Amino acid sequence: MQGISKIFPGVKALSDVNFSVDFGRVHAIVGENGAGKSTLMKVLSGTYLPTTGTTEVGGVEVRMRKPADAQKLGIRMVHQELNLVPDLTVAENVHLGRMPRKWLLVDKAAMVGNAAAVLKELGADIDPKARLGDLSISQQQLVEIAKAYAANPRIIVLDEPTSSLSEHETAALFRILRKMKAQGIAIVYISHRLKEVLEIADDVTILRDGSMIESRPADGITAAQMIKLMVGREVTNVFPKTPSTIGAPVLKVRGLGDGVTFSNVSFDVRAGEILGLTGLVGAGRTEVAKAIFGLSTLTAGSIETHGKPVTIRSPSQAMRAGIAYVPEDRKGDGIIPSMTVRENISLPVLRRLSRFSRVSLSADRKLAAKYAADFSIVPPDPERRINLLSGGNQQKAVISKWLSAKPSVLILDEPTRGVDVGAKAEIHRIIGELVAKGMAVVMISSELPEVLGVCDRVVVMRDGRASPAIERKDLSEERIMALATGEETA
Amino acid sequence: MTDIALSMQDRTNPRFNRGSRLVDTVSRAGLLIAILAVVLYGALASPVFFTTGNLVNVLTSMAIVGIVVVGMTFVLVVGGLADLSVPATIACGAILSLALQPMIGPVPAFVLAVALAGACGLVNGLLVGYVGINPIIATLGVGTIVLGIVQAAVGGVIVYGTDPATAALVKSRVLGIPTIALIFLAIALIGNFVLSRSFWGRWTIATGGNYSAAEASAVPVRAVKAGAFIITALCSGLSGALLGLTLQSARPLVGTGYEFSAITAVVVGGVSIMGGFGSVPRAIAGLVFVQLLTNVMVLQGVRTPVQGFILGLLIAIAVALDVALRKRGVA
Amino acid sequence: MALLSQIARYRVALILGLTLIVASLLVPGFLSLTTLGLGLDRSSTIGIIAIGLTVLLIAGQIDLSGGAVFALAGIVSIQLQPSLGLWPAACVGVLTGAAAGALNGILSVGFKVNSLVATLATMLIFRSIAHWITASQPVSGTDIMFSLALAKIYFDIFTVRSALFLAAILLLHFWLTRTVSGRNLFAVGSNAIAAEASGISSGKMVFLGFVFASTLAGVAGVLQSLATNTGSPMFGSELTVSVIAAVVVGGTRLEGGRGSALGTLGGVLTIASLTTAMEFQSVPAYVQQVVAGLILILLVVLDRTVRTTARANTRAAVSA
Amino acid sequence: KTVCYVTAADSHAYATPANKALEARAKELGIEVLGLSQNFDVQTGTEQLNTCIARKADGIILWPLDPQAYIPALARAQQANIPAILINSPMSDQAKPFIKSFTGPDVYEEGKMAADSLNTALKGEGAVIVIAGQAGNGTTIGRVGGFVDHLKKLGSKIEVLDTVNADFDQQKALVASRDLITRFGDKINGVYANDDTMARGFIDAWKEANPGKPTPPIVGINGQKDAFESIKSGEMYSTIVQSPDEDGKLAINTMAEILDGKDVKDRIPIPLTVVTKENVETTKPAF
Ligand SMILES: Nc1ncnc2c1ncn2[C@@H]1O[C@H](COP(=O)(O)OP(=O)(O)OP(=O)(O)O)[C@@H](O)[C@H]1O
Ligand SMILES: Nc1ncnc2c1ncn2[C@@H]1O[C@H](COP(=O)(O)OP(=O)(O)OP(=O)(O)O)[C@@H](O)[C@H]1O
Ligand SMILES: [Mg+2]
Ligand SMILES: [Mg+2]
Repeated sequence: MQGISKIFPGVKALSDVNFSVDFGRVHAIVGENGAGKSTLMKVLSGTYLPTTGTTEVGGVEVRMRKPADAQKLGIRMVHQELNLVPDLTVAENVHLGRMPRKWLLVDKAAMVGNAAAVLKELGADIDPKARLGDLSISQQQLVEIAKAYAANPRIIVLDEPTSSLSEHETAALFRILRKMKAQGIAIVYISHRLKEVLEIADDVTILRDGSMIESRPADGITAAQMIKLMVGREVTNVFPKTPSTIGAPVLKVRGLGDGVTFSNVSFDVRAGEILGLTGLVGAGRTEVAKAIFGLSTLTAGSIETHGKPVTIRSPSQAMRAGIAYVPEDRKGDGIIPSMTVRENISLPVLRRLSRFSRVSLSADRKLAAKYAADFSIVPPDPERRINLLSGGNQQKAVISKWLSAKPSVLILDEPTRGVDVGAKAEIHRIIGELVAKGMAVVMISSELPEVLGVCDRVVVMRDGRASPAIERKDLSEERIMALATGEETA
Repeated sequence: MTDIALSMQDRTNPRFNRGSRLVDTVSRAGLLIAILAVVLYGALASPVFFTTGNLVNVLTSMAIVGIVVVGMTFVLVVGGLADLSVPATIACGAILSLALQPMIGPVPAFVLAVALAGACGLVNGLLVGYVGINPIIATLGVGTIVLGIVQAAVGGVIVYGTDPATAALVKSRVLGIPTIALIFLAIALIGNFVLSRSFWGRWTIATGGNYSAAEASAVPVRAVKAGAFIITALCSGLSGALLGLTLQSARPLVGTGYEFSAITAVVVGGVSIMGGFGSVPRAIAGLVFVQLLTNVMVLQGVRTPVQGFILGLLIAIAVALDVALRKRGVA
Repeated sequence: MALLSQIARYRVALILGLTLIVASLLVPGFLSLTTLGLGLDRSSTIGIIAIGLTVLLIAGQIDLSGGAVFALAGIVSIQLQPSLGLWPAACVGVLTGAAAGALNGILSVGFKVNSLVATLATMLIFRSIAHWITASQPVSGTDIMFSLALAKIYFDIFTVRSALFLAAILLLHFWLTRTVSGRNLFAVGSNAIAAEASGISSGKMVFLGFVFASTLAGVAGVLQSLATNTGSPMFGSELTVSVIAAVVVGGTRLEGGRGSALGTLGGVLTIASLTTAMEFQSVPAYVQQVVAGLILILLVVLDRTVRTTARANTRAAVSA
Repeated sequence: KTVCYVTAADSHAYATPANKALEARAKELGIEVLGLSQNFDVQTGTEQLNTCIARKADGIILWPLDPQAYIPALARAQQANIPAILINSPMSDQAKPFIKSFTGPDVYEEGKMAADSLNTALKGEGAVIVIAGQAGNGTTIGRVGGFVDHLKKLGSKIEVLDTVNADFDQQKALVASRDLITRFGDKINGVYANDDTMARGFIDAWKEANPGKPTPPIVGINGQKDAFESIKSGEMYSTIVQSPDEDGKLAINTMAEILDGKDVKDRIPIPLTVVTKENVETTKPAF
């Protein structure tokens, strides 16, 4: 790809980027949120037409107007956001756009058999006949990968494929990637997990602010170097641990169950503490968090805040009890895309900002300005529509939104998923400052280094059940994995 | 760490600008220009267009459907697609406000009529907001049922007014402005306050913009969604009651067609049917445009089918233009 | 729970069966071949339009202009009879429907106008044209005998129209469940972006969906006009609502991605037999309205509640 | 005996009393009536005729909303040996072989009477506006057609300024009249409204625009109570009484005769009375 530029209204997402990937190699693209990684790959896969620039495949210049054009050339992309059809079956999704035919009809048997084989190879235990919408996000992510893989591509682009995968599944994915590499397939791999990049990549390209900074073989590059190139300066500690004094329990849950996905979940969170909630994908962490926050219903158990029992049936009750929740699916549950950053931030506290039901604009502006500055949201313009921000900045705005409600317990569900290192460090800094001020934080994360880095205690979930909390001093990657996979029963 | 924060802050990058504002202004101005064009054409083409009498007529004709438009704006903004039960709630307001007069007096009849219309809205709201049924289906069903009940209740005939004083009141003028137009103005002001200034309005926009995110932001989404339908029903109940009092007679089918007129106005005003965006002034600008255009066409003696044709074409063009503009602004 | 979800799954068949049983018990003379044949015939107008709408709804779009296209196509097919002859005129009528659909498609695919608004606009336009070209007077055809032949009942139950409808439903069923383009249609309606990203041209499918829907509305209109030897700008004004109701009662989702031909058949037959039964008893129209409205809402509510609980169940099964 | 009665609507100012009268009279005659309402939709009506045939009714009374569309269904009824008559509105000549009789007012005739009346009021000259019913509706077509044709036949110098459709709706008539009054102002010498409800709409608009100024001569149709009041107060010039009671009764009486095997005339009109200030005190309003 030569001289690729892409201008969105209001944003120049890419300027004059040159990028090339060789057959039989894994080429990683790294960069901060909004650096333009996804946009570049969407150009390659025919989703976007570049404003300027040309693309060559196998030495021939090609012009792709729609994804189908790219697919004809053997280019397949696993999108950062799930791109599946909830109302079709898993097998149909895997073969979407290229279902096998027998005469005029769909060859169902071939389709199901093929899907089952691919899924098995990926190590995913998913019924090909299940309706896709009934699967969890991570299972859907696996289907998405299976879909690209099953198409026998010549070039495959994976945009953050592991953000919702467990280490297990990641390992299975890497096995497949190596196999594909051996078959001479060109692989583009985008990830914010630099460890993965180091593990799998042959070449690395670093993007910053829509421009290519460097493209080089991965041999000999270190994470620190990459980070420096990504953010333009040195970053020392990726997972800082701010010391804080731990106080009395703020949130106590006992024997929670929803009758479907989890049961008998109990834990405490104390003031000034970060409690990690980890486990394999689909262990039920999100469901627990949603239930505590009143987004789904509990069938068993009790919740106490500050020693007082509370009933929570809706988010506003949870908010009154001092609980806040930053959801996992930022695009789906986090932001109101049509509203400005300011309007997003003040949403939960509108009533407080209102007199005689009129929202005080000055109070509203003050609030937004404060958080925009505190969290250095880029661009620092609260009147900008939030969907024009990059993922990391959106995440900061969502966290600000909940801090504006002044909660005593903050539940963060995968707060740094798909967020670049810079923004990640900053989110960690913000969390650190919050606990230092005495807030109790529950952090759901699948990224073990992160969990080990910032949490004071960790609860591991497996199959809808929670282990007792493990103190920081007893934590190790092996221990958590053992609990998460059921090799050790606590 | 702080150096990152700092450097990110001074990244006031030329890559970013505010695309959306510009488009907003353009699309708003577009409608104003269109209105001006119609006014200009009207003034040139018809000597009577610019008479007070004619403009007052336009205002009066606008009032009844205008009140419904205010409500319908909420439905569209909250992402409720459309309220098709408007004809039924209008009939409810018109018939009850007249039929109950002899029994309980004009004022209680009026209040009760509007309240009962609101109750229909409550049913819509419960079905859409709490049960989660598609608004088109829910309001279609409820509308059919309510209209059926209303017809059964009056035995299917016309109900006449018994208190001419009330008719005189709604037909009166204050400083040359028809009372009914003033009522419309008041409703519009209230509607605008609620949608654009109050927390409820912000909630409405948020719910329409992204339902689950609003829910996860402690917005009582179900109530907000239901609320939009109740507001619309109250508005159309009020509109129906006023209609009944002006005409001093009401049939079950008085409200036919008002739902489409209201949706047309709101949509021409550039309020997105997908929700999350829109305001009462915009919707009213759409209404003013449609009404003025119709008025000019009538004054020019354009035949009814041709009027319908032009109106249909206009809706299509207005919305297509709006979409095009918006796409250029924000993808 | 399992029972409930079975009920939900076959609810259209159940309601239909229930209606038939109750009607045949309460209404004397209801259970006869003639009634069945007439019931089928009455379903076929709504039914043919419903086939088109089912496809369009699955693709995630809606069409409010069906009733107007119905009238317009009929008028065209009648007005052109003297100059073109009966069959060519009928063809032009159907083509008018297709052209109307193309306009809908261009508006909503090309100009990205929401289909609810786009077809609201074209509904006004088509209806106006119908009034315009007829000067608001009904027009009549040249050959009344042909109408009489068209209304003839074969084998005691089928008219030409109802046989056509049933055949079309079967074809639709086959197409939706078995063919690649049928499955792609569901993909487009369920998640257009994903479909597009997988190389399915969703714009084209939606466009064709509009053309299909309006063509069928045109077919129904032409058949109706031929059967009554009349084209009238007033025809079909009440039709759109009944068709939407029938399709939705049949379990097709307005938001797209879900629906079935047999469901639509069930929905259409349910509404027709309900109406016929109530007419047999001379139930006032407004009571009929109330009943129809209640059934519509009840079925949709049932669908809604059962589906959420069923979802929870499959989820439990998946995670187990 | 059972008679199937396919009426225009069961919730309508004129149709409802007509239906009631028909049913009451049927009870006296010992005839069972199976009432079906088309709700103003021709499509529904043609299907309901099929229901009547399936129900094996002994006779069919049809309120046609279209001059043609019912013919195949009527033919089918004839095949099934079910006699059919029309109430209220006529159909085209092609329908003649399939029906025994048509009872009811002649809407075309009403248009002619209205033309006479307005011609008299204006002494044969001036400019008028026509407020018509729903476009495409049979009654509208008849009432407008009769009016226009008869004016021509009379050789009247009355000029029709404009014809607007107000769908038999008072509010629509009000809105349309406002615009017409703005547009033509004093040029309007007279008004013909297809029914009294719409005439009412014009009167209200006139009073709004010209408070205190007398209305031009207005001719309506139907003979509603409030039209009688308007005639008394001079706001309206005339109306034509067409009694829904008579309409209903006449139809069922005719059907009873057919069922008894008697021959009936193929056109049985109900009396139409033009009501002006002269006879308003002595005439009974239609409803
Ligand atoms: N459809 C769009 N319309 C407008 N702006 C867009 C659009 N898509 C992306 N952008 C903007 O383009 C820039 C690059 O975005 P892109 O998604 O390519 O970043 P990324 O490197 O993939 O980031 P992340 O790591 O968060 O996924 C960002 O500023 C983003 O806000
Ligand atoms: N949208 C959904 N539809 C169906 N089942 C779901 C859905 N979301 C979660 N589940 C099921 O609920 C269980 C718990 O999922 P949950 O999302 O709470 O897990 P998690 O530990 O948060 O994992 P993740 O990393 O995916 O967020 C899983 O077994 C999954 O199958
Ligand atoms: Mg990205
Ligand atoms: Mg989760």
